[in-house]
Amino acid sequence: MSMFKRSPWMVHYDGASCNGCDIEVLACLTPRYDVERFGVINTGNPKHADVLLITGYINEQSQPVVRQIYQQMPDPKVVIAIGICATSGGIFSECYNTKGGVDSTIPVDVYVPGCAARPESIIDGVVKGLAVLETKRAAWRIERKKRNRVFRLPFFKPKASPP
Amino acid sequence: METPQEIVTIASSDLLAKVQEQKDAGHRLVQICATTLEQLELSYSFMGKEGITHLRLLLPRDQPSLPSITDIYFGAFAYENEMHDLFGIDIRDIRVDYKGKFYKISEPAPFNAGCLIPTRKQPS
Amino acid sequence: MKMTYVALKSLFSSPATANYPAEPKTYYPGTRGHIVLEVSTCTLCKICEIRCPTGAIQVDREGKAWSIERMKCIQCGFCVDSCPRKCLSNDPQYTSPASEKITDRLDVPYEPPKRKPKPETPPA
Amino acid sequence: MSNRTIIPFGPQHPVLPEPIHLDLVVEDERVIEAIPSFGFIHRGLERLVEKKDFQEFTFVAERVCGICSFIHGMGYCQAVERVMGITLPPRADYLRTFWAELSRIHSHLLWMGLVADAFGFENLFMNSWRIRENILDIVEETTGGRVIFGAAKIGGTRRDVTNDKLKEIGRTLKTIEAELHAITDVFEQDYSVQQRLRGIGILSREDAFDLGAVGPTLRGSGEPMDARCEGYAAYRDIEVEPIVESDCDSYARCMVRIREIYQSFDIIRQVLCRMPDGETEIKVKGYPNGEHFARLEQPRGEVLYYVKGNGTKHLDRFRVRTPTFANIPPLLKMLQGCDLPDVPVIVLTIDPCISCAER
Repeated sequence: MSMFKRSPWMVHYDGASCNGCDIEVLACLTPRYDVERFGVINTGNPKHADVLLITGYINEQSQPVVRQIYQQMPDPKVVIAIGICATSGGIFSECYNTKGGVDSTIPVDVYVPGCAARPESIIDGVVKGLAVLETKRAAWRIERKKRNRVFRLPFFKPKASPP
Repeated sequence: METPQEIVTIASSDLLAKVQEQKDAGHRLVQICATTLEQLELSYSFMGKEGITHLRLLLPRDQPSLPSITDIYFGAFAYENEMHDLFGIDIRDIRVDYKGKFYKISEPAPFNAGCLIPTRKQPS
Repeated sequence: MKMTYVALKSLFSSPATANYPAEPKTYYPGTRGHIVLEVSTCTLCKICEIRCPTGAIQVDREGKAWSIERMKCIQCGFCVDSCPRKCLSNDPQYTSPASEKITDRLDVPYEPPKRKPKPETPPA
Repeated sequence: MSNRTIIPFGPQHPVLPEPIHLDLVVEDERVIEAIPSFGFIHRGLERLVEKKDFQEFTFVAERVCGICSFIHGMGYCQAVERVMGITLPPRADYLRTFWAELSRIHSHLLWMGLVADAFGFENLFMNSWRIRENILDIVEETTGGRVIFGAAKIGGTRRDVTNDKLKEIGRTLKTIEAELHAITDVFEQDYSVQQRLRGIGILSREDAFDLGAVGPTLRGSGEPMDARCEGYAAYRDIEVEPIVESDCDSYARCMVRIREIYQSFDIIRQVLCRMPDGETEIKVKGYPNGEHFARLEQPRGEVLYYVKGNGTKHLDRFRVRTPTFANIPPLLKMLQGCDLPDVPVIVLTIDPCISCAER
């Protein structure tokens, strides 16, 4: 059952929504859908997580919270917006307290449609998100190598030059 | 059997006395609700064994103000803070007063100031 | 101790887990997955556009096209219920996740019936 | 020497499924006072009546909450139907009752799982949710949605279920009920469950009544009050006895919910037996003009819908007083004087649904 190369850990944030998608994300962890068989762990700590799952839209109150969670997550990271509210605001897009979908605050990599998003669709979304994570990771590795080369040069310099 | 409901119209000045009457009769507070019309229409609902009584009172939309009933019914603080935040009703002496921080929303009094209801089109 | 019985029972019964991505899920015929348009019977009457609670459906009469924003549709099926020609239906398969917001645009070959030219009234 | 500290609890907390924030004033390990704060998921959907017409608004009403969505939709429709003077065909009433009770079972199973998780009984959590999936299968088969049923509409129901299917569902429910006994026996008899729940979060009968508690929170304190006795939908033919426990603690509230699951199975059985034939919807003409307060019993307690129409297709006011909102003052009462480690369990025993409360 090796669907993924690594075990992605995810952090879940519930924005403003009806909770339906929130419950479905939780249902993904329970026996019928059991995403833990792929090594997916729902962690509470953003610093441990590779994937950020957001259900529900963003409002004034949750905007700084979401931004903070996103900044706390280590690179490379993937954001998955689950449900119609998270992608576009859905039926609540005309409410006075709505800022819009998750993409109004942070960049989103995968949109999972559905009201409420079905567990199968959430699993599909996570699979898709991990493909994005893999490409991001490759790009990030090249970036890091470049950065390390620049960083190490002055360190080796005194050794090379004779006193 | 369906509980009978009745709506009693009262003046906003004798609110506390009427609420105290309900408390003495052993009724419980069910809800407080406001509606934006030409004026603000408030309904205080109380339930006893005989049925539900809705005390109905009217307030002006401009700078509405009311005394708090939290001294009589402590559970009313949630409704009163809600009315303060959504309708901009200034409620005096709430026991647990959030001072407008109950719902942290982007616009003040969204149900009162920008409400479209009175300008709505009538059916042709 | 009571839990031991439950734990032992699950040890010897078949797994409760659906082997989802490996085995495709079969849906019930009535499941609301995504909206499908039968292009041949659509008359571009715009009723679905008016009824859609989220404004996901756009009907373009000039360009002869019907389009739906998949990432706005909440699968309520109100358009299906209100379509006068019954050309909309619910398909059990959900829209698959994507990296951008998909809009499906379908060309509708409907020709509006030509109005009969008014019979010229002979000048009196 | 005692020391007063304020501990912020939530909105993101490992045991809390939903964003509620509590400021706990603690003295050593004892909670003196708790002050909740909201606003994380306030949507202001009551004001959407300005933009959606009264028939479209059913879909908004269903999305007040994703757990008891059907009863929200049904309650809104019921209030509008009363304003417009519509009498439903009997089959629609019975189908609505059937779905309402299914949603009660799934909500209570969900809650059982969450509370088991809160006191650290992972196995029980998983097993409750495993059984819940079987209920959701029935829901999906009959309505087409898993959590948002989308089956209620003004003037009836949007779908019909064939009588053969209903018979089959009756048989499936019987096996689910037998399976459920193994789980609820654990709640009733297991030593560790009792240790974690007994004598915690005491809410006396007087306090519960005065502070306006509703649902299992009220009935767990010995007050027999159940809005289903109002006799809406099919409850006018079906006798509903309010389930009451008199211990006033977390365990009593837990037992009320467990006994309500079996009561719901019983009601569904009666509904299936008596299901009348005929139409499931009637045509709605005109616009609502007038006002009505409708009371319904949700899994979390009594919910109150207020609808005021003005004769146009847009309503003047839609207001929903959700059970969690009414249960917040009693929750504060329960938290006073409890130990800090008990806070998550006590918060969960009112079955908080914050998206309901904030709307």
